Amino acid sequence: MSDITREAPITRAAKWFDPRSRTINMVGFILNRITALGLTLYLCMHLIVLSQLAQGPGAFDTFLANIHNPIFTFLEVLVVTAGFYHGLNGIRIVLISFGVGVRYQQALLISVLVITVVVSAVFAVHMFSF
Amino acid sequence: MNESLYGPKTGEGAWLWFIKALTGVLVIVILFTHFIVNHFVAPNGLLTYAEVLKYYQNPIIPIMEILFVVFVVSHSLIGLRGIILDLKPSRSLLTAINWVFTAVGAVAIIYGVWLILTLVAKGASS
Amino acid sequence: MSAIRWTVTFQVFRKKGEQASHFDEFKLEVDPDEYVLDGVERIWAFHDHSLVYRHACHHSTCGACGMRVNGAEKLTCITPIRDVTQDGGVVRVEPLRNFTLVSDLAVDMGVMYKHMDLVGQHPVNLDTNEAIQPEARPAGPTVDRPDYLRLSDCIECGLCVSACPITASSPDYLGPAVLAGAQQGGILGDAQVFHLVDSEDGVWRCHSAFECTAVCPSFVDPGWRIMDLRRQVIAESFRQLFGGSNPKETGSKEASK
Amino acid sequence: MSKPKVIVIGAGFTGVATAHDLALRGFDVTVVERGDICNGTSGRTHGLLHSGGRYAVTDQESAIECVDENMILRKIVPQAIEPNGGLFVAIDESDLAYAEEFIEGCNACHIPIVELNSKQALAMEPNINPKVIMAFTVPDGTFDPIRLALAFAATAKKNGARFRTYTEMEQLVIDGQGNVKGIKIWDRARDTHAELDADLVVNATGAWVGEIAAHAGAHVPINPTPGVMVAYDQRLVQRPINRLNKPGDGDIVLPQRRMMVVGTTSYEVRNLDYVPVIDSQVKLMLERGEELVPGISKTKPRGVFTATRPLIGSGSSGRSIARTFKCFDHKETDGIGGLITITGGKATTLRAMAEKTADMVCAKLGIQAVCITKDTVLASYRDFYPNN
Repeated sequence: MSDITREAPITRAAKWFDPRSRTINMVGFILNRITALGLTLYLCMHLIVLSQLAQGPGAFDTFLANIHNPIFTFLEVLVVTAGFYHGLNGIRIVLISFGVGVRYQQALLISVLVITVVVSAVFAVHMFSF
Repeated sequence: MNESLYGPKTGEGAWLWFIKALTGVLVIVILFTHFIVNHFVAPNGLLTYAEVLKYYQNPIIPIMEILFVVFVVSHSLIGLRGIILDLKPSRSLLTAINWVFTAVGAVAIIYGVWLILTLVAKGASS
Repeated sequence: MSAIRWTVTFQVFRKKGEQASHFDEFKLEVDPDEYVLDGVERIWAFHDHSLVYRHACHHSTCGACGMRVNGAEKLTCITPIRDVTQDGGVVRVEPLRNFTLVSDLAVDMGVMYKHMDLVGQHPVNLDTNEAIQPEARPAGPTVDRPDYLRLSDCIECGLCVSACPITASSPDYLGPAVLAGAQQGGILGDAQVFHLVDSEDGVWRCHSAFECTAVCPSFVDPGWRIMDLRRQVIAESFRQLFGGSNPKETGSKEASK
Repeated sequence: MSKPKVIVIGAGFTGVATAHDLALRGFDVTVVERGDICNGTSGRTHGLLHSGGRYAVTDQESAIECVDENMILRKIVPQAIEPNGGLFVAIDESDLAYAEEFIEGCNACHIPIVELNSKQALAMEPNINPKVIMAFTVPDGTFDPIRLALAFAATAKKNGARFRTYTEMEQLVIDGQGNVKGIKIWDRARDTHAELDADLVVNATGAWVGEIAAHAGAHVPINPTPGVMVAYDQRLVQRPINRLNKPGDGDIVLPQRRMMVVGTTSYEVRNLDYVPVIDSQVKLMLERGEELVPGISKTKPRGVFTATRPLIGSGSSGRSIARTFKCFDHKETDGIGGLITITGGKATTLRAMAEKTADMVCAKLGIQAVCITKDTVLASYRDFYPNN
């Protein structure tokens, strides 16, 4: 196993995101990891942005006006989708870690994916129709 | 021989994972409650600063928000540390990460709580 | 077996000593029902006698011939060529990942073996310890008292270790095979094994990609076993938190080595 | 004071067991193997730990060897053995007629047997042919081929033996008097060549002994006889099921982990390095196996493979050749010093083969050392790797 430690961390990390020749379960893991990183990034940005709230009405209302465009709406849909997937998949992992439905984990994962797609589609339609 | 074979392992064991799972579930619960409460407290959304301040006057909101900040920050930092662990950091790097993450977590939580309390105070005075 | 013949190109990973690695191509005429290992063996016998690959039993009981075939981990002795390519197609054969490469297609799985001993996985078990999942049990009636010994289902082929995305980045992770072995051997009777399983490189390193279970040729289902270990560890941790005693501090696993 | 150097060519059952015995007796042992452990015939055995019952009538010398060694292996390498016993079942009248000879043979060879009626046999193994008339239990077992060999190799390594795997013998080094002084090797993993000198070279290459010995101009009467085996994906029986009759094609069904292996046939080949599977023999396996365990046709074949037995003797057909082993001192047979050959035998008798070979090595090199392999419990097979 010493071969691996000689590789750079980035090379090793890249292997997490390689779904070639793998099953849908691997896709579940990849999405979980991507959404985890994405949501953490969002959390950082969110905390920074909200500091505007403390500065008073002017700055915040300007900010709200600024983000009212399709790009930000799209990003918002993305965040909700990511959050939804990460949450549902998290529930699945907690369940199987406590021994509930391990044999049906793949069916659970597919359900998670389907529900995420449906919910985010509905949410996107809702957001863009305003 | 692989040094990891008999190398020291941190004794964190189940608890850190358990906290991550627990905070993850609690975040979901709070988000869910958030949507329900929002539906009653602010049915038309929060579109201006004044509305946000007013929103924070309902005592459920700041309590919920503070808990949310605590859980979400813990969950994401434990998770991020887990991802770094998957890359086999050296013992010393891991120790550094533990301290940095604890500090970052504490600062983020204090900042979040301060922000929420500021909004509550501003709303009460206006 | 059939009278059909396919022409298939084998792309074989090659590496000798410190030389750089490359792929060699061999065009073979094969029976599609032949196994991938038969193709590799023919390359060695008739085309290139320097090809290094590991194999022994040719019927999935020894676990020596695990390779990556077109990217996916396969036990090549039971993988028909028909399943991995078509007439005129390519069979790309590479060694397993996450192990030390010996040469060409052979890897050294010594570390996994050592870990197996460390968690006390017994090569021979009472049948009752085997095949906990009912659907993984062989069909047909069995005797009432299954008190016979049988060799463990796990053939220690290393496919799961190669397929796991976490062993790919963190060589310290005990890995699916070893954790499955620990689950089978039991963790509650031995504090040393318990702490190993409940460590940063134990069950908590798993992120439920279930690739181990997908590639396991022996229906060991390491993914399920890791999840079962988590359940046991959490239950035991809570039991101890509320005043239960520690698992026995025995040296038996050490002594048996 | 330096230890006498012995090179063992081949890391199959004979080679690893010989290395183990020689290492215990204090030799400097190097094993040279062109593949990994159990790369040839040894790996591909069906894994029957013989009770000797199979040869109790036709080949009593082998039968006695088998039953003795069976009991020893159970003690020294339990890690690789399913010690569940076995059954000899009589399905038709000709089987029944064989029973008397069988009982006599087993008694003569001290093989403990118990007679069962059809009901008892079916209670023990519900999936065997319900037409079973009578059956005998024997102390058969199954073993895991590679782990059996690895346990010997690991123990040898602990006692100082070196294993050069993926290293092919290219040539025997022969001095002016025509005696073997060492070997030239090709390390296939690193693609390097080297020469090893030795006080004695042991040719333990099973079916390949003839090819190796020919390098020195020596002759071994070897008759490589491949057989086809088929592994099916269900374990319907828990112990080896033999047909109560003279050894023949497809007359044994035995469990291997989650599977069953049906064996075996017997034919002849020219090229030992690649022995093709013969379709008609696979069909025969299924038909014959079905007579013993009728559920087989409902299971799926999982692996089809051939293994080449190293039978001693030439001219006669495979089935009639005795299964005993033989050690050849080429000084006596061909006037070539420094080379001995061990071949023949069964997997079950690997330890005894090694003992006899090591005895010959001691005699030739003038060393006084007794064999203690009978009482030496082997190390974990997992200790063999990493092997450099």
